[in-house]
Amino acid sequence: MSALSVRGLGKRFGETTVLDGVSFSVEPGRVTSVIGPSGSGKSTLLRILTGELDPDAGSFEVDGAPVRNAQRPFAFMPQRDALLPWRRVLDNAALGLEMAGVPRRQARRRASELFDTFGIGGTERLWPRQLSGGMRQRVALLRTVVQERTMLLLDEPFGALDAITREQLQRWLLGIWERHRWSMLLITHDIREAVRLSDEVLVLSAKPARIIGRVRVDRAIPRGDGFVLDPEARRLEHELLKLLARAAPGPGATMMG
Amino acid sequence: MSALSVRGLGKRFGETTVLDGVSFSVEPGRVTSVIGPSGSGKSTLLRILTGELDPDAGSFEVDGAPVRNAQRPFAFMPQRDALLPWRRVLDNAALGLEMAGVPRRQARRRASELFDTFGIGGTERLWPRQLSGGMRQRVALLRTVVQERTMLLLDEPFGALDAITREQLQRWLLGIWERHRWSMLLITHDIREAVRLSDEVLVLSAKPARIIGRVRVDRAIPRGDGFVLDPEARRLEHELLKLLARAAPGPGATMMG
Amino acid sequence: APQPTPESGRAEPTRVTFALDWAPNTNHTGVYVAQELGYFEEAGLDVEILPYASTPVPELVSGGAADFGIGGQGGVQLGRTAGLDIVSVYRVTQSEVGELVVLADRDDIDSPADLEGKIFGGFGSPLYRAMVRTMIEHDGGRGDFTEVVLDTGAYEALSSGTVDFTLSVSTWESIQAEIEGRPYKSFQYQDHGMPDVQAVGIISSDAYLTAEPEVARKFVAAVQRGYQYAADHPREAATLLVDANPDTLGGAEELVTKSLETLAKDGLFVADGVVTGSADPERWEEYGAFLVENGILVDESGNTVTQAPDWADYYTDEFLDR
Amino acid sequence: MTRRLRAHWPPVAAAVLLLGAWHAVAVSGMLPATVLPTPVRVVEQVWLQREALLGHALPTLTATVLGFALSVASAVVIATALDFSALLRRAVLPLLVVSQTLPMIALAPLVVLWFGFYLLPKVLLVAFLTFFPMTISLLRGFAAADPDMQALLRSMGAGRWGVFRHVRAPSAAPYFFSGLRVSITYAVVGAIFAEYAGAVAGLGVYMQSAKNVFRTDLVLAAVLVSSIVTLLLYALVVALEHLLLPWLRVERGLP
Amino acid sequence: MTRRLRAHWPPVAAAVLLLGAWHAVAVSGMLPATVLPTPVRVVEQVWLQREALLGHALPTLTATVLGFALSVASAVVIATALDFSALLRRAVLPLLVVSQTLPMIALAPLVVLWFGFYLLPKVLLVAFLTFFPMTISLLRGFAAADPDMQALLRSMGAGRWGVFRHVRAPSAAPYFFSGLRVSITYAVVGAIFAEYAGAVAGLGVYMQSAKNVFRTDLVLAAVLVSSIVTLLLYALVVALEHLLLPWLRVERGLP
Ligand SMILES: Nc1ncnc2c1ncn2[C@@H]1O[C@H](COP(=O)(O)OP(=O)(O)OP(=O)(O)O)[C@@H](O)[C@H]1O
Ligand SMILES: Nc1ncnc2c1ncn2[C@@H]1O[C@H](COP(=O)(O)OP(=O)(O)OP(=O)(O)O)[C@@H](O)[C@H]1O
Ligand SMILES: O=C([O-])O
Ligand SMILES: [Mg+2]
Ligand SMILES: [Mg+2]
Repeated sequence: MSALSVRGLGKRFGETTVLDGVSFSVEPGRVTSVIGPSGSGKSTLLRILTGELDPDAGSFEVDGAPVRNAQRPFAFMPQRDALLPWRRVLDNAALGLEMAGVPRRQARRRASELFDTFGIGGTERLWPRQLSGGMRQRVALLRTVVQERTMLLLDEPFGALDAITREQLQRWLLGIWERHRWSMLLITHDIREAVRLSDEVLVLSAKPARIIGRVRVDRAIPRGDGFVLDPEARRLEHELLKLLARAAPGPGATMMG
Repeated sequence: MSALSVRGLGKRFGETTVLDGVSFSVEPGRVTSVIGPSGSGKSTLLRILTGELDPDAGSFEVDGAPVRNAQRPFAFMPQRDALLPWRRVLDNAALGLEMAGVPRRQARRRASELFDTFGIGGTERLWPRQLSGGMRQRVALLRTVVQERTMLLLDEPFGALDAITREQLQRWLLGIWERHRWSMLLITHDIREAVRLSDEVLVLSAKPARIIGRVRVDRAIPRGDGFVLDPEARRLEHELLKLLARAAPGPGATMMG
Repeated sequence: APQPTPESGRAEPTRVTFALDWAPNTNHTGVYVAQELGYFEEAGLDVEILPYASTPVPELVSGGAADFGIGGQGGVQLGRTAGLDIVSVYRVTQSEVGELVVLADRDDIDSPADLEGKIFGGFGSPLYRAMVRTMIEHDGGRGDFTEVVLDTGAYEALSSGTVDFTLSVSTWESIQAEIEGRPYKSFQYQDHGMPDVQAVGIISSDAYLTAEPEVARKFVAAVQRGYQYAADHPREAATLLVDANPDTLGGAEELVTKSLETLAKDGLFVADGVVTGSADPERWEEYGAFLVENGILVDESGNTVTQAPDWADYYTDEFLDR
Repeated sequence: MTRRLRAHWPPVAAAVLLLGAWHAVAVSGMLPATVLPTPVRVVEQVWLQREALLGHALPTLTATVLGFALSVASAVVIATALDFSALLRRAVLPLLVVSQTLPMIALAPLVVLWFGFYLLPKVLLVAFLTFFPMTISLLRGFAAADPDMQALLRSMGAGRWGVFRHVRAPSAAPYFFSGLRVSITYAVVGAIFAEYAGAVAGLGVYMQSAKNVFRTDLVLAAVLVSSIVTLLLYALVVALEHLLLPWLRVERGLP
Repeated sequence: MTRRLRAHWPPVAAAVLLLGAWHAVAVSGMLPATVLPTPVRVVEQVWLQREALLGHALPTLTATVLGFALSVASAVVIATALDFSALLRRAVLPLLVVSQTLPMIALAPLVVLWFGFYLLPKVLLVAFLTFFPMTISLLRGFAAADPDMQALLRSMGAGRWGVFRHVRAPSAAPYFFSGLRVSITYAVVGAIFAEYAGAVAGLGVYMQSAKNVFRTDLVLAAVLVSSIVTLLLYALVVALEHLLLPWLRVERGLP
């Protein structure tokens, strides 16, 4: 039984079809990444899974059953961080736990334990507006993973981070995945990141988005220190880049202006 | 005479020192990139240059003279896109031109000519909230470059883009730079991007930020098709990565969780 | 409901509420005198004087929010016909106290006929409109004029010349105008075709009077004593009235005294040959006829009344001390 | 059920419920008919007195509309001026607050004395009684503008006026319309109030006359007319907002 | 100049200017002293009548504070209920608008008939006259909530109440306070208005009595007292906002 199985999802906004029959599944304890051109419908896909949007076609099941609202077992990290301006950074980070019924004190304590790991120690009492873009993103990620849900939906979790911080957080995520074996659906625009973190990478085409490629990544590939030099990983990256180039919309040709 | 010369800039927020004596200059028609750990003060630096923040120490000159407000010759792209929700996408893209006194019709026409190049053709009449994250970023970039100012200040212009779109826009930017020879100050968290687009790359340390490294990038290095395979470019990337690792703040060691 | 009052007066006094029609003024003197000199207390009554409310007193009394209240003849005739449960139990003034006034220096106005086409600083009442029209017609005019509804601002409007005439209480505003050295020129309604009226009075409701005839008798008698005292001792009564209302009347001693002297001597509080506070059936008939003729009266269902009701139902002397 | 019907039944149902309750109280005998007539009777009177009511509604409507136009204009001008100068704001805002604390019931007669009985004092009073919610809302809305957007505009060489026009003013729009809804609701009441203080015609004059002869049914007939007028004006404001701020629905994730 | 002085001189200067103008008109003879006394005389009277004024100010203040508390509570409850149910909103909002269109000057008498002369009718009238700006502001503020944040909360398993509490309500806070500023300004005026309709004590009663004996100076003395009371309450609201919404200043890029 899949942790998540999506069948024939379709979504239109007015005249524009954004998703056009997207089907895939995420096996329990596995990581699936979605890459695709900007504007293809990746975030829309997640917004359907979280119940924010209703699909125009298709359906999906979690652990083999359709979900009812308020019962979704996801922890979701939106692309724009959606930090609440009226909560201090620590309270933002603890929000998911609080919503899950964890008492406030305890939620804050659990969230605060991760602040140093995420490189944002010392910002607990600041307001979100006082953080840099990358710091906001890290708070949003922290808020998501600290919930310890069995399935994570992450929309470009490392998009605003420098290479070093990104590397550190990727490794941290790999480590925590090793321990908890959460299922994950990860949206990213970084091919290398997709390969490194996933068991499977899906490639979406440009709008209207269909899945135009699936690449399995063997768990045997080293994800830690050896990753950058692994030839199989490089091969997969190259394959994905080609798929992505095919996925891209037309006007690229006119771009050399 | 430098296009921009910054001397000993310092900035504090309350107790925290963010910038601590930052000095550098951008030569006319040259591109300088700034990389550094997330939260080090890169955006703060730009916010001082645009006059949004006042520095606590130091000063800067443009074309050899101190600037007075409202006279800055910059076109600025902020990290969070700052699209105006009450303007349609096209009107957002034309905003900078309008502010510079270009008649509305003409401003819209000039902006609209770039929409296809930026891969956002067809979104002109949408509202910003109807765009994807990467599309918003492209509108913000378009809004900036269409102004054709002699100096561009770009805060992570490609952060939310997929590999292909990013590649396309980088090439487009290189092309337009070839033609106009604008001066540019570019903030990025992508080391490869920094090397590819710049004449010089500055590395900021973690907060309190100082410049802990400068790397010159020879114009002889191919920036187009040959770039990915150029060994000198790879060497510079490696050097920058090492500098960045040194710049990173402490807690990285505890991150392997 | 009020407690029956034991004759001894030692037990709890009976509570009675009395509603004023306006801020305390000399029309209310008898009630305050009765209060200050202990007439109510002697009668075993604990009277609470309710201040002016924008709610018309007839509605307060009819609705049971007050047991008694100030209410003149015209109001009773209009209100009871319209279905309000009110009845006149005491007449404070035996005749009209209102008058039509213009500024004394208006040489162009010598009689109500000269008011033709002029501006009336009015109160939004069809009764007053009919009155003004009657006066102008009586003096040979057509009765055309413009009414501006000004309510309390009418006197300022008159003195600043923005209206040409208004209606004034001869024992209050007119005296104030004199004190301020800008006296009015006045026209008495009765001199210009209007029937006389017992302008100020006290009302209660059939419901209350049926339930508490004894309390009513004591209350009306005490009030009657109060007004009699005021008629006999206007200066002392003035002092009592001011003392009872230091916040509002303190500083207006001259106005109050002059007003009370007028009310005492001009046959207003008391008149020769009649029991103080009694009703004058003739005035009720004549004024009632005027109301019917001018189509001012409406019945409970809002239809204009064309046939005069039996006015004797509208007032009673039953509670007076004869 | 047609869509139109579906959209309209809740307010209609609520209104019917309320009228039913009113009717029940009116016929219960708790209050005499002179104090509380039945709704049927009131509607009847609106029809019977339609000419008089129309004749009195027109001056009230004129005063309302002119006064409100003046009010909106003043609110915009004042709030803009105060937004531009912190000094002015500190100096004038307390005075504006004080101005709203003046009990008009005591001062309205003076206004009438100064400006006569016709249109002018009514217009002024309506403007005076309604400009405040809009001014406060506008000031709050200006202040709610995103600092990032303002910084962007300044970086483009926009002066204070440019920033105001392109960021602060649009940011204030939703606030402004919330003030507008409150104000338009007060405008008709304000005009009627002004008529109580001094007027030759208008619903306020009509109410006062009716009240003086204990015709509560006519008072309520005039109240009914004034309510309908206000509701129409309110609906106009809502429609205007829809028309002028198309982006707001998108911002809020509405279809 | 000390900082405190610098912060306070603009309103003081403006007030002085205004008082100067008033004085000039008063002594010019344009209006008789009975219609417009000098400010000095009014202040003098405030001092001379301080006991009476205090005695009348207390009931007014009590009615204001209680009525306003009721008003805030009703506004919050009503707006919350309407936010939760679109059906209710469509049904009830027009009625609320209608309720505000009822000219209280015509209906206040009923309130006195039903609730008597003491505290209750005043409290009810104050609440009735002031709850509307807050209700409208709250509704607008709820609607202004960011859809992304709401979606996030829902994704966390928050129900409608959780989303309301953690996103919609805080989003409405700045709107609410703008409604609050308007409402508190109307509260004292509302209490005085209620006293005109019927009360045993209060500044409204005092004004009416003073007017009856042609003492404009005393009327204005009472007006002055009521203005000061309102200003203090307004300042309290501003301070409260500062205290309760610390994040707002940060959001707006203020130090
Ligand atoms: N208004 C403020 N108050 C307090 N601290 C602030 C404020 N604005 C920024 N900071 C702090 O200044 C530091 C630098 O922020 P800045 O946005 O310049 O970082 P950055 O280098 O651009 O990071 P990123 O790569 O994540 O965008 C951060 O630690 C941030 O918390
Ligand atoms: N409310 C809306 N109305 C109309 N179009 C919309 C709306 N929301 C999204 N879209 C469109 O749907 C498409 C997909 O958007 P989505 O955010 O899913 O893209 P994405 O794949 O996440 O892109 P990115 O990588 O840039 O984040 C875009 O073309 C966008 O313009
Ligand atoms: O102030 C009024 O409600 O008329
Ligand atoms: Mg996206
Ligand atoms: Mg930054």
